[in-house]
Amino acid sequence: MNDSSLLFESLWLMVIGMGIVYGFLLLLVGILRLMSRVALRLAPDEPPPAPLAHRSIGSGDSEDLIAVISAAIARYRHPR
Amino acid sequence: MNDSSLLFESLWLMVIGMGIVYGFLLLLVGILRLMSRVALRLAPDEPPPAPLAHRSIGSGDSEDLIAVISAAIARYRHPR
Amino acid sequence: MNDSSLLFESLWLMVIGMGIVYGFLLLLVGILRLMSRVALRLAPDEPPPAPLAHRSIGSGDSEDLIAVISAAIARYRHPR
Amino acid sequence: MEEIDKLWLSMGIANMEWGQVLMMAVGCLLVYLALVKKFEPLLLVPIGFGALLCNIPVAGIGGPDGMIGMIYHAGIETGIFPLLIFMGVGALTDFSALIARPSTLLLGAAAQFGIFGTLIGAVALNYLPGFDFTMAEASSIAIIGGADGPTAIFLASRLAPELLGAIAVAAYSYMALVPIIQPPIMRALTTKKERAVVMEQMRPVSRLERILFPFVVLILCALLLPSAAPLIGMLTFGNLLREAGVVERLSRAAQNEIINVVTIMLGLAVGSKLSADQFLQTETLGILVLGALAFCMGTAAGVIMGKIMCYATGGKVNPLIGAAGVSAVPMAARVANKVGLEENPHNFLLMHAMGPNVAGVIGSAVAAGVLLALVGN
Amino acid sequence: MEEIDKLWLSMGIANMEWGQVLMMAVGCLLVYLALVKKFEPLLLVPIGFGALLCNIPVAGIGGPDGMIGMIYHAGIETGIFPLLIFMGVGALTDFSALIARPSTLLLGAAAQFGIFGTLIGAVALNYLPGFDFTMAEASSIAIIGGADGPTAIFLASRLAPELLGAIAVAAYSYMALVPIIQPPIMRALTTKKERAVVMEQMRPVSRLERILFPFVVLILCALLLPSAAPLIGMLTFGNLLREAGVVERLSRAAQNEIINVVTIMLGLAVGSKLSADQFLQTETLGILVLGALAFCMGTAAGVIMGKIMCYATGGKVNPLIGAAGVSAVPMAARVANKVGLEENPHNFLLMHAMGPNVAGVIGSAVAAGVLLALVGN
Amino acid sequence: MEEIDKLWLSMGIANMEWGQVLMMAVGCLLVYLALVKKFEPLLLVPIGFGALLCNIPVAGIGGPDGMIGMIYHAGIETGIFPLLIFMGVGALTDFSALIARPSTLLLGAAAQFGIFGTLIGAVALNYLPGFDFTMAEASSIAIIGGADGPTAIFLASRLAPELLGAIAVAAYSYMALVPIIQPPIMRALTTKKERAVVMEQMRPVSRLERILFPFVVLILCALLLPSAAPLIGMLTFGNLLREAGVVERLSRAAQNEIINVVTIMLGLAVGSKLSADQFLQTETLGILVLGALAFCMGTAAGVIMGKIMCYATGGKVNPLIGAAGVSAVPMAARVANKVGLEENPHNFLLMHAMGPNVAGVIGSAVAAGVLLALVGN
Ligand code: NA
Ligand code: NA
Ligand code: NA
Repeated sequence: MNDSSLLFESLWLMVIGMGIVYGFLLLLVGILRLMSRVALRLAPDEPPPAPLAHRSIGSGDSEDLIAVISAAIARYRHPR
Repeated sequence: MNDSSLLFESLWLMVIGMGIVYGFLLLLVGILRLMSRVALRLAPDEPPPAPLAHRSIGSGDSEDLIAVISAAIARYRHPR
Repeated sequence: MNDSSLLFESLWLMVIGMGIVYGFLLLLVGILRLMSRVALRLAPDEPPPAPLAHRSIGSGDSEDLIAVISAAIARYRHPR
Repeated sequence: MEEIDKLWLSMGIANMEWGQVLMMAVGCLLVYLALVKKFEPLLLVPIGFGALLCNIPVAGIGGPDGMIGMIYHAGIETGIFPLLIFMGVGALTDFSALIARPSTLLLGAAAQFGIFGTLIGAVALNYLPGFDFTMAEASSIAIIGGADGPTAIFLASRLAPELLGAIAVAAYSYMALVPIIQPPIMRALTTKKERAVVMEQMRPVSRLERILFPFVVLILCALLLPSAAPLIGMLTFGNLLREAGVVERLSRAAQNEIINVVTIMLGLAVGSKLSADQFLQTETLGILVLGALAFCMGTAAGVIMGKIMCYATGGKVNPLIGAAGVSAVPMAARVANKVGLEENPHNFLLMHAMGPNVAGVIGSAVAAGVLLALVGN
Repeated sequence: MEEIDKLWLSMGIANMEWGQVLMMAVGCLLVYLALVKKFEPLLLVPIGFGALLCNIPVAGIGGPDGMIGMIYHAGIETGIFPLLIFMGVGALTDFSALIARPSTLLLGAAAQFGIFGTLIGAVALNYLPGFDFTMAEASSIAIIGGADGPTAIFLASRLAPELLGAIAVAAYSYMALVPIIQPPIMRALTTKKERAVVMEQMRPVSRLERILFPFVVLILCALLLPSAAPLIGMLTFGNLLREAGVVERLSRAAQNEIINVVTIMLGLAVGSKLSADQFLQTETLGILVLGALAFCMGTAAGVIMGKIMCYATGGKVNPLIGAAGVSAVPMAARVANKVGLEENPHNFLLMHAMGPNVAGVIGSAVAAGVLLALVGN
Repeated sequence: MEEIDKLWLSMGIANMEWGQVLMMAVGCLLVYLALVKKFEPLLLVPIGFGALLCNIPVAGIGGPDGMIGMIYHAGIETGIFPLLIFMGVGALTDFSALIARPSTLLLGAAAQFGIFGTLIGAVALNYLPGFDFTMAEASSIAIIGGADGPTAIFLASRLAPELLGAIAVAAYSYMALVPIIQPPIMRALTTKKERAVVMEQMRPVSRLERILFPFVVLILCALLLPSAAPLIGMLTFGNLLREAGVVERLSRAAQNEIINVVTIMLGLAVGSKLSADQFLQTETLGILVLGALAFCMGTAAGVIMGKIMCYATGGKVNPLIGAAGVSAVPMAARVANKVGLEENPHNFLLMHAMGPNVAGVIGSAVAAGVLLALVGN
């Protein structure tokens, strides 16, 4: 590859590259805004450690675990 | 190996396995009792750090080391 | 190699070896004395952290870096 | 335009497979359980995140040239990581309660019924369609009943690496569920009077006994069951560093630096085994069910052995401490204490339950040694 | 006498080459810059001393059987060291400022012009005699503009290991020179009024947001740009350990033990690439010049993007914080703060500049992913 | 019943060899010496326990697939562990006393007679039946006289790995015995008046000198004796981290995390060389006797050099500090101090003895370099 085709390719890379960087980060801006909105709805008053600090293992957790994983396996093995 | 011979083998493994686990730990119970009796005789008053804390290198240690290792080598090379 | 030539060689090794050890460390004595003299001239009053603690990046550092490395590259590529 | 094509082909969405999406969800679920439900977070956070990372398409982070794949190869295939964690466990564990009352070892022995009973269960599952466990696989599943993470990972990495992910997840999940699984079984198998038994205070244990203990255990293991020697050896080595008193630097390194760093690496590496191919199989459901069974059987066997000892000693042993024989240190001992307090709010069983609890660690390692000796090639 | 001959031939002075002497001097210069000028001492002390060690004749410390050569092979060729450092960076970084004001990500995006502009510059240099960069080499040089050491080392070790030494030295040197390189550019491109803009206080960020953040970033990366997933993955994993709150032990290990030990090893190993053959080339001068250019372009692009955002928001954004988009955490944010204080001694921009600053880390990793996907084999 | 057979054949007692029992006893003896007699416990506890583990039959913990065997392969065969420990030693050592009075280097030089004298002794032993040391083996044995563990392990792993176990055990045992071996020799060779010499206070050493010191030593080593460069290089690198003042994180990592973790691994790995085949040989007795001889000769040579310097300086040097030239830091310096105090209870020689003490470390590394250059392939 000679120098000028390299130069052309590097210009092209810049266009694509900055496009992806901007595209990626713009998308991230949007998703982060969404995330914050959802998070504030889920934990509105924000007593920060509250939903996590007190050990609240309901008696159904064990079944939950199996139920969720079973569903995942079922979908995987019979995707349609 | 078909399923029922596997099942038989696993029953057999349980018998042997639990046998060894119990045997091992029963033996350990006995040896630990013996150990405690010996330890309490060796260090009866138990001023815990005493036998270990004060640096008591007798002048014969160097010879001790060689004597003990020599004996081991001798036994190894001429076992009978 | 038989035992006596080994013995001769080990005597020889001792002469050379101790010669190098002494030579090396004697040289080091001299160089360390020189180093101390130079160091005390460079930092005579020895307010120990002074020459190093205050961040003194002159504006020419970047050019310094390139200048010094350029000189090194030049010498390497055209040694004479 | 060729670049655009190349770029599109390098994107995740162009290569994402259905199973990868599901496994990334499983990874997130594990982190969720760890953070919100406090399921063994030290292990399940790295395992879950490792699963997330290793199921990213194209990147190949868990593959032979990826970082986590290389960590798996160096640390788990060799067995080094679980052994280093066992060293740390030894350095963190005080065996005094066991030395003061060696008979509690029998409670730790009984709880290993959880392992061997599950072995039969796993083999029996083969009668169902979709299950076809070999003896090595059944043994690896059974070790979940040991309620001891490093032992389970060590054994599974030797006998059935393809099941390692599911086994590790089941082992740590059920260890976290011990406060839910055990109490009903304990209450069902004991009478009110048995649960109220107050045990007499333990004698103090001398420093010399604590120093001799690792040697006694290791030498017995060397004589009888050398296949358990790597596990027992590192456990007792860590414990000797702890009790020696003159190697504080090394003891601290084993308890902190080494165990923390290795836990991160081990977790990520175990996560790399949570791939759709290996995890999203009917077998995994079997493993999860059998794992629960294993904990129940181990608990029941421990409590029953506790009842036998209670009877044999004329009521000096509270059968509840038998449940602590499954290991799951120190959770199971705390559960025994809590159930005991329900009956008599002044009866603290914690220290008494620590004996069977640490005995369970030794018992599981012994059981692992038996399986390695008889089932391993 | 044969011994004397053997001895003489084993001496350094009998084998010393001209280039080795120069490279030992370069090693000493790097340590000097690190100690006296405080140029990123944590990296440049080991790099400089590594160069000194690896250029000692005969000893072969950097060779395939030498200690540092083996460390290079195990840690840099595999990419593990920069990834572990990135995990530590994640565990040390608070992304709150970015979560509170996601739009600052655009400043981090703009600053990546430094990377792609430098790519064109490197290719353009090929018109001069003595330069013959391939696309892979030009990309590795361009990543200096990311102002992020581990990213630069990770990319260079993959695309152009022969340039790794010069690239790492340039990256860390210019990161240290950020307080000198940036202010003139920032002042030239902004008006007095723009520099005096006072930004409004940021909202507090909830714990849930901080925990979700790593997942959001990683999953987006997995979907769109899996080639960046190793870097982004370890960064977000470290950050999750930090924010989880339940894995303090692991978070501390990532922030201290792992990052400190790996920094020593990584520095020594990078130093081993400072050999005369590879470093004392005209290309190195090109790399140094391009590196300076990269920082200038990144800074300028960030500031210009800041001006655009200032205009778009009706003057709510101080354009100076755009300069922090080049990363060089936390140096560049401090520079933005300092230049802002010159205009208005009560206007503290530090927290506002942290957003683009950490956004720059993500932006550079994304850019590295693009280069890996398009230029890598 | 086949299982029972398989089980019996997997038991330790069915496979235990006579030599393994003896070596397990030797391992216990080493731990006993470490714990009760306080013989260098940081090394002898892991070495002794490693010997115990590696002599367990069947388990193969020290074999090529065993954990400790793999650690040996990765850390000792490569030389990395002793070098990392040397880095830690450098980070822990204050060379001020040596910089203030460089002439004490000559005391460190003289003490290396212990190495070369022992070399002759080892070769002379070949005249006895049962001994047949090659030059490489004799050199490895001789290095015990350097009284420096990592140097001895580094050299032995290169020249005579089959003797490594015995050499490491002898080196650390005699280092622990320094308080017993040295005083009689010191008293026999000095007059009452010499032992009472009060030395003048040392000048303070500037920070610049302490920073330049590692470079001076390393560059001299690079010019003259590159075969010693790995050892001297890591020692001076560690010392630079210590004195730099701007890399506290790295200095702490070298002084704590790295040295502690590596000490555990190195000890276990050295222990794996304590096998019956390699240790229970007549040669081992020779090594133990020669090791004692080496320490005696080194001490004597150091004291005699001290007398010469005392005479040359008109009585300004107390010859007792010459004994500290054997290294065994800081034990030998404390011994010199103690013997001095016996004569004059107000004459504290400790700081004065630190100069020759650390000089001995450099001297031994130089001597190791000579042996590697002339005897190594
Ligand atoms: Na257990
Ligand atoms: Na950046
Ligand atoms: Na020495």
